[in-house]
Formats: sequence, C-alpha cells, structure tokens
Amino acid sequence: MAITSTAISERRAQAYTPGELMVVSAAREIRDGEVVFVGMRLPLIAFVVAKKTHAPHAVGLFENGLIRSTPAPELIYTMADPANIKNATQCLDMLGVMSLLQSGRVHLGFLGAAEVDRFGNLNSTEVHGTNGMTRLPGSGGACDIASLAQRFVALLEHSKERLPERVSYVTSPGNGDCRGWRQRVGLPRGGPAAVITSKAVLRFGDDREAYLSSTHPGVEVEDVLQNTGWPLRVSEEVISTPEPSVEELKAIREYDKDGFWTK
Amino acid sequence: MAITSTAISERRAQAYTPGELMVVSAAREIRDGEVVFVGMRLPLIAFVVAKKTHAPHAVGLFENGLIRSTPAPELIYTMADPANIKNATQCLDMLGVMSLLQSGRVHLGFLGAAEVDRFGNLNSTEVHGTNGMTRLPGSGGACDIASLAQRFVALLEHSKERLPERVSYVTSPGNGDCRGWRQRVGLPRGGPAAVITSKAVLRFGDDREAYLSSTHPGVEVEDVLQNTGWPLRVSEEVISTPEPSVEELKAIREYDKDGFWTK
Amino acid sequence: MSKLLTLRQAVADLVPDNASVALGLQMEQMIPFAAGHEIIRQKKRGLTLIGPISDILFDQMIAAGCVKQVIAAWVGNVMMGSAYNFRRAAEQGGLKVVNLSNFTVALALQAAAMGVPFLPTRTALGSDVARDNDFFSQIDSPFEDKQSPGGPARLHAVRALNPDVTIVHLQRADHEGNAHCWGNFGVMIEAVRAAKRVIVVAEEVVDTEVIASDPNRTVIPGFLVNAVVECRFGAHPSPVQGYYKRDNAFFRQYHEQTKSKVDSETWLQRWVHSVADRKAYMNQLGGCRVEELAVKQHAYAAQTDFGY
Amino acid sequence: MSKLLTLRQAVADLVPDNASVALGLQMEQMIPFAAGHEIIRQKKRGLTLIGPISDILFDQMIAAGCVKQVIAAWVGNVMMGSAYNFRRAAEQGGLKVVNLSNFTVALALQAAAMGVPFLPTRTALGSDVARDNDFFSQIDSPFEDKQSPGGPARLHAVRALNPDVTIVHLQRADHEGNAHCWGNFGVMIEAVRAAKRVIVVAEEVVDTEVIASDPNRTVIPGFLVNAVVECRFGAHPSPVQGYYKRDNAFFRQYHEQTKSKVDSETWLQRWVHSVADRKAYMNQLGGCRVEELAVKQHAYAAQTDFGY
Repeated sequence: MAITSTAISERRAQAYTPGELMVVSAAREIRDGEVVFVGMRLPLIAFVVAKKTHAPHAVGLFENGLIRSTPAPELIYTMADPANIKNATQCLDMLGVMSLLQSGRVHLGFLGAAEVDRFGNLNSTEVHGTNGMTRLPGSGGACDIASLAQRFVALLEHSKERLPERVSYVTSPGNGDCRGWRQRVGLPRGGPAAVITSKAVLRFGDDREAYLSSTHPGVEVEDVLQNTGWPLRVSEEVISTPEPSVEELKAIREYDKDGFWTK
Repeated sequence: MAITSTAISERRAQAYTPGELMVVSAAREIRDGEVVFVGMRLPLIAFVVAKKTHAPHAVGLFENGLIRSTPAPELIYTMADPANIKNATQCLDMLGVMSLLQSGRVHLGFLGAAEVDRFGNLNSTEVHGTNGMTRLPGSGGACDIASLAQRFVALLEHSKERLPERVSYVTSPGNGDCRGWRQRVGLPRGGPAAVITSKAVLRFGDDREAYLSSTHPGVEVEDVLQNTGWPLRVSEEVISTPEPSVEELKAIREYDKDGFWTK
Repeated sequence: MSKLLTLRQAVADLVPDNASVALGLQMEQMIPFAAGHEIIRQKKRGLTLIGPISDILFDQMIAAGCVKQVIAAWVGNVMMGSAYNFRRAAEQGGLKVVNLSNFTVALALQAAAMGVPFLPTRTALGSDVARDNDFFSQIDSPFEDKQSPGGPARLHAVRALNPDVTIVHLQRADHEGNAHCWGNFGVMIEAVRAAKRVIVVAEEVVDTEVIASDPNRTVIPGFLVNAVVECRFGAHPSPVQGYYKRDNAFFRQYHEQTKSKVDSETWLQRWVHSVADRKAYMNQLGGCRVEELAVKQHAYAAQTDFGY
Repeated sequence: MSKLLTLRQAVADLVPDNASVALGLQMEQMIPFAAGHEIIRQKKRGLTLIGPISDILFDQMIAAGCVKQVIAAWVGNVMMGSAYNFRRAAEQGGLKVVNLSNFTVALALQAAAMGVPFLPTRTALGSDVARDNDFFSQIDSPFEDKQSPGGPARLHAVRALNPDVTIVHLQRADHEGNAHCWGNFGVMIEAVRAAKRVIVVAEEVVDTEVIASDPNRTVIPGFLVNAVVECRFGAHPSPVQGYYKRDNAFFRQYHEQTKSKVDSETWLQRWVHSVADRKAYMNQLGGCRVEELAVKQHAYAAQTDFGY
C-alpha cells in the first residue's frame, strides 16, 4: 500500500464524494494478478476501477457463476447484467465459482453489511435492536466469501448502530471473538483484512481485533471513536486515507456517469 | 415381454449369429420410454436396435456425459465417437449423468463382465484362477451402474469359467449372497434383472438367485447346466429365447454393416 | 411427445397449493416473472419458495399471499436494497424464513440432484446461518486431512433439498423440453435435476434440430421436463442475454411503489391481477419501453463445428 | 501474459519425475496422445497416472516404463478389449493399480476441485472396489433419510484426489489458456480445478476475441492454466469433434502389434521415439490417412446471440 499511496499523492485529486473514496479504497485492496470475489453494489465498481488502474491482471469471480478478466464495458447494476456477461472469461454455475472459492483460489472477497463488529464479524440478516427485529435481505454469498476467501474487506456507512461491539447475528464470520477462533470452528483460512467505512479504514491486529488504521480526509479521530460502538483502538501510525487519484476518479466517473453508486 | 415375443414370432427371422441374438435379447430388455445407461460394446448396438424397433422413446445415457434420444446415425465403436456426439440431446460431464443415475432416474443399465456368479455379482477387474491372477480392464462405470440403476442386465459368453459359483472379485454388486443383501450393505435400489449369455438367458428369483429362464434356439438345457459353474436352477416354464425378428436384424445389419460387434 | 402448454395450464397442472417451488435460479438473469405472476393470479397458497436471491419476484409473491415459507440466501431488490413485503412478513412473523447462503442453497440442491442425503462444505462454520438450522449438521471428515495438523477436518453437512417444482426461464427450447441457455447458470442445473417436476418457460420454442445442433448448449434434457411454455418477454424486468436488457427503471419504480402494504396491493393490481397474461402485460409496458430494452448490438458466438 | 509453450517445454517444465498426472479425462475423445508421447520421449519416471478409462495411452506410457502407479476405473483398448502392457505390468506386480469406478474417479477429483476432503456417494457399497482401498470410507448420513425406514443412509465417502498436473486436449484456446471445448467432458472440468498445474493442448490457438465471444463454451479459465500448447492432430488416434474422426484402424493395429513386450517396444520405437514431434508423427501416418480422418461434413451449432 505504501507505494500506491505515494504514487497517488503526487497526483492529488479534486473534489470527490464519500462513495468515490470508498470505492477507491476498496479498489486499492486488490493487488495485481489477484483473484477477487466481487460481490454486489460498490465492489462491482471497485473491481472495474482496479482493473483500469493498478491491477490490470486481476480476475473477478461473481457468485452467479461468472468470471471476468476484463472490466465490464459499461455501468452494471447487477452482476448478471448483459454487459457483464458479454465477453466474460467464463460463464458457468454458482457451484463452479464457489468451488474455486472453497478450494482456496480466491485471494480477496468484498462484502457489504448492516453491522460489523469489534472482531470483524458481519451481519446482513437481522438486526435485533430496541425497536425489535429488523429483517435485512440476508447472506447472499457473503457468508461463503467471509468463510472461504483468503481475506475479505467489508464496506459500510460509519455509525454507532452499524458498528456495535458484537453483531446481533453472525451472517459472515470474521474473527469470532479472539485469535484462533476461526481455526477452532473449522474455517480453513481467511478473515477480515479491512473495514472501509464512510469515515475511516479499520484493520485487524495480531489479536484479531479491529483498530483504526486511517481516517478519511477531514474526519477527526475523535469523530470516528464517538461513532463506533466499542472502544476502538487507534494505530500509532494512523494516517489520512489516501485520496483518489485523478486516474481513479476518471475510471469511476467514466463508468458510473450519473453517480448511481458513488454520488 | 409377452407382447413383444408374440409380435416377433409372427415374423420369424432367417439365420442370425449368436452376437445378433445377444444384441436383440438385450434390446428387448429396454421398455419404451425408459432411461437406459448404455455402456460399452454390445449395448451400444442394443440401444440403437431398441430405438429403431419397439422403444422409440427410450433415452440413452452414456458415462462420458452424453444423453441421446435418437440413435446414432452410424456405427460407433466407442460412446465418444463423433457420430454419437453430433445431434446428441445433451453433452455434459460424467458427474452429470452419474448424478441422474444415483438419484434413481435410470431404469436400466447394461454391463459386460468376465465373470457372473450365482447371485448376479459381476467381475471385470481381476480373475484369480489356477494360473494365478488375470488382470482385466476394470470397472469403468460398471460398478456404478450395478449399484445405482433400477435394474441391470449383464452380457457375456457362456462357459463354466465365466459363470463361477462366486466371482473372485466383486466389481459390480449384484444380489451379494442372498435376498436383503443389497439393502443391508446400503445400496439404494436395483440389482440384476437378467444375464444374457451366448447360450441362454438367466433371470433372478425372489430369493435373488439366478435361474435358467430361456435357452437360445438349438441349445439344450443340459448344455447350459454343464457349462455353468454352479447347480443352476431351471424355470418350470423355461422357453426358447425368442429369435430376432426381420425388423430387428435389419436394424442391426444396417448399422453394424461389417458385423464388427455382431458377427 | 410435445409438452407444450400455456403458462396458465402449466401452473394449474404442476403447481399445487403448498408446493415447494424453486425459481429465480440463474440469479439476476432470466427470472421467471411471468410464471410467478401466473401463480399469483391463480391464487396459489401455502407455497415454499426456494432460490438463492430472487430479486423482487419473491417479494411480489409474498405480497400476494401465496407464500408460507422462504428457503433462500437473500431476498430483496439487488439494485435498490430491501424488499418491503418480504421484510414486513418476516418481521411480523407471518413468513417462515430459512436462512442459507448462496453456496449452501447450491449444495442443498446439488445433493438432491446427485441423490445423496447431504454434501460436505467448509462454509458457514461459526456463523449464525448454521445455528438452529436443520439444513446443517457438523461432521468430521473420515479421512485424515493433511492440511490441518489439528486432526480431521471439521465440516458442515448440508442437507439435500428436493423442490416439488422447478420453474426455469431461458432462451430457447424444443417442444420436448430440450433447452438451450446462455449467460450465467447460477443453481439452475442442480435445481432441475433435484426437482420432482420441471416447467421450462422459453423466449422461443424452436425446432428440435436447433437444439440438437449444439448439445453442449443444452442445459436441460427433455426427459426431465413436464411442461414447455413459450413466453416472450417472460423474464421482464430481468434480462435475457441476446433477447432483452435489464429494465433498471422498473426495479427502481418497484422499490418506490411498494413501500407500504396498500401501495404493494396497488402495484400487484396494476401489473399482475389486471393483466390476463404476458401479452397484456407487455401492452401495458408499452411498445416504446419494449423497444428500448431490445438488443441494440448483436454479438454472435464464434462458429463451432460438430461435424466429422 | 502469454503462456504459449512448445509441448517439449511444457512437459519439461511442468511434469517432473514422480508426479501424479491426470490425462485422458474426456474419456474416448480428445485424449492427449501427443503430450503422453512427449512424456515418454523425455523419459519421465515414477509417474502416477490418473484418469477414468485412458483408452491405450496409459498402456503406452506403462510400456515405456514411465509409470509407477495407476489410479483409474478402466485401463484397456475400448474398441478391442485388453491392453497388454497394463495387463502384464499389473499381473507381474510391477505396477500398483488403485481400482476406482468411473463415478468415484469423478467424485475424488470433484472433492479436490471443491476443496473438501471427501464427497459422499451410494455407489460401490458391497463391492470389492471399495475393499482395502483408502479412497473409500463408510459413513452414515447425519440426517434422517426418509427414503430408508431402516435408519440413516449408509454411504461411501470418497477421498479427494489432487493431481500434480492435469493435461487436457481440446479444440481451441487463447494464449492465456482460456479454452473452448465441445463434445463430452467426462471428468475434465473437475480435474482442471483439482490440479496443482494445468497444461492445455489445443488444436488451435485463437484470438482472445474468439474465446470471449462465447463464455458459455469456455471450460477452462486462463488463470488456472500454466501452459498453452498448440498441437494439431495432438489427440490422434482419438477423435476431436469438428476436427477429425476416430482412427479405428489405429486402435485395432495397436491391439495386434503390442501383444508381447518386444512388439510393444517396436511399436513405441516407431510411433514415439523415432518421431521428434507431432509433425513428424503425422508425416509418418501419411497425408492420405490424415485426409481420410478429416471432417467430411460440417455441422455448425445454431447461432447464439450474446448481444444486448
């Protein structure tokens, strides 16, 4: 990441939206040549941005059964949009791509979530709060990606409600409640590498607990701490999240012309 | 079978080879509309003959992953011959057709074997005789067909050596050693329906032991008994194997023009 | 043996009350909306819906009162987020929801397709998806697992799931049900093999020779199919590769127009109950919209020779 | 990133002595004879061969002394019966044979492809195939099996099998290894996903656009492939749909010409050692024979539109 952020700071960008920063931050988690399980919504764009900038050899897997080694030529709203299928590398079935995931061939997976907790566990099924139960759409492939990818990255809005100390339902297993938890329950590998929020990027220490790694430009550390549902540890080297480069913003805006996902 | 053999006797055929009689006898085991796991060698032709005569709606499954609802238009030597693939109903993979077999969708499977025993167990792996071990090609899909089809039919040359009381290696499970054996070992269904030899057709009683059901035209019961490796029971209604009809012979000979399989 | 039926006949014959119905199996593509709407019009009750993600069709069938239970990984509006009728029904307890993940939906159907009582997987270990869920059971591998020095691998067994009916929408089929499909398959092939009965809804019913010309494009062999229905635009607003695009505006409008129970009933009245069939639905959508969704640039697959 | 290599380079780089090599995976079609012959010429030793049926290629590699072990369902000459070198080696004890059935070869590879230590099946229960065979273990289903009132279903667990190298012959690939194949697939797709390394041998290396024009025809994504080799007629005498027929006479002649060890050595000398590569092999076969095997009647797949 160090090299990338140096390169980026030289070509500092103009104004950008919080969504654009999240997409760019997600895109930068993709290393060139990696196999990425893309997931719905913002990651659909993050994959395109990565392909068009620093990771031209990344390969995208989509849970509907699609593999792409070129970015979709135009904006897609779902992974099965015709533009994502035409000229795909391979169209197969869900078991095919899930087999590649389960056998360890996927380096990185992206996930959205309604809640993310102190140990990087994700909830996208049901939130039990003071107003009773709120039903969410459910796992989709999130549980599978969190269980089986070599690492995963979560994206969500930053608020105290969405970052509780403990999620009310573990849809997608993170680090459980301690180091060694994943191995104990039988998960073969993986775990959370980062949580990209609308205010900050959290990463995970050797003890598998989240810590504040960077705050987005203009966001104070105190703001992040007050809007997190547990006493969030702060890295001694906390930095400002690198801003989008001109090139990255161009990739986003050429693609998401009306800002559907990133406005 | 009763209706079919009446129909056949009206159009009694001219001379035919033992191979032709075996193919026709195998073909007649296929009922119209059935799903048949075809297997290598003679059954390749039996399926074609059945399709062209009494079972036009039979569907053939081939272990390489092929499904055909029309007979191959010309002689094939293996199930993957281009003529068997062109205009097939479906070309898929082995797991696909084996899944159909395992889930009980296959009515009938055909098998060759080096040895068949008193309870319809088959050996096509290795024969342990007085001259040591003779290595044969192996199961192929035979073990799977015998395990999983609703019923199976075996074809082989009739001799004392090839019809021992107990096969020296159970490649393909028949009735084991008694009624109830298949259920006890966990096989979900099935078992042998007939053994078509070069001299006779054996079938299986309620106790799951083979008995002589019909002898081929010109073959004495005594001849069959002397060439069988155990005291073979004889049906009270033992009949002469119905001869090939003109139509059936025509179907064979139009197809296997040089008698490669049936001479 | 032609199996051609109208959609009305196929649903009447093959989808009884209380059936478990798998549909929406190719994920966001080729969702059998026309078939789902016919089920709503025929007032089927007590259904169990099975599918990985559904993308608003489940929500419509729930809104219409057809559904007792959902076995799925995700129910919502992929582009827009939540689906309100599903959410209401689940929160108020009127709907039983069995939560699976995409992979475990696929494995449950594949186990049934393969004729085994379960398939093993490493997914969902430690998650609440598997907790108190009778699709899951923890087992150990009977083989030493060399990758984990800690002993035998711990696994989830995922129980087989046989739908009573699987409904598939795809590009073309012949009158016996032999069917071509292209694009992503999702869990469609497993769901067809796992099902007791299969309805194939095709954009076009074509000559058997067309299907037979490319047996590798065939995803369903006719002998597994009970009914074949020709239904142009039957997957709208979801896309059918080579036939029409995704109608994104329709998904957005559905999201906006179904926030309350009353609004959802109005929506159903307009788009389902008051249209007799898919033709009437398309008329209501309007020629202009239909034209907009049509293929603008053809992209034909490279030539493939099955000759010899 | 082009992965184009000559067959010589690919075998030298990717098939070390003592490797386990899966090949002949599409059954009687598209057997990678050219690759097998190159392995023989390079005098690889101690190999474990993996494949469902092999149809004389395993016999040739055994005759040449490359092979320590065979994991297969069937080894012989499909059209003619026994293969003599396999038989001799197995009978005289020089070759270890692990007997599987076709289905269990497929399940072992599929388990590896899926990343689980085993897959369950109902096949081979009560057979000697499973006896004293460490690919099999008896297990009970953890779920009640409603089909058998006698209690939980008894099953075989079939152990995962990861080949070191999988070698596939098929119709066309691009330089990155994205590959089209048509005809029957056998266990090829599982074997590719299960393998540590993959060699794709294609009749034609084509532009990426050709492969990308039909992603449903793609059976191997390039990121799983280590080497791409262009080799016309590389599967002879087995057939390649759309390229050449099966050379039945060649299989018959092999059967007649390899009954003894000495005869087999003569055969190998003639068809393998004394030809430098596939081109020389084809020259020896002769233009007349090659012409005879060529496609006589083209049969193109129906048009398929990926446009939108």
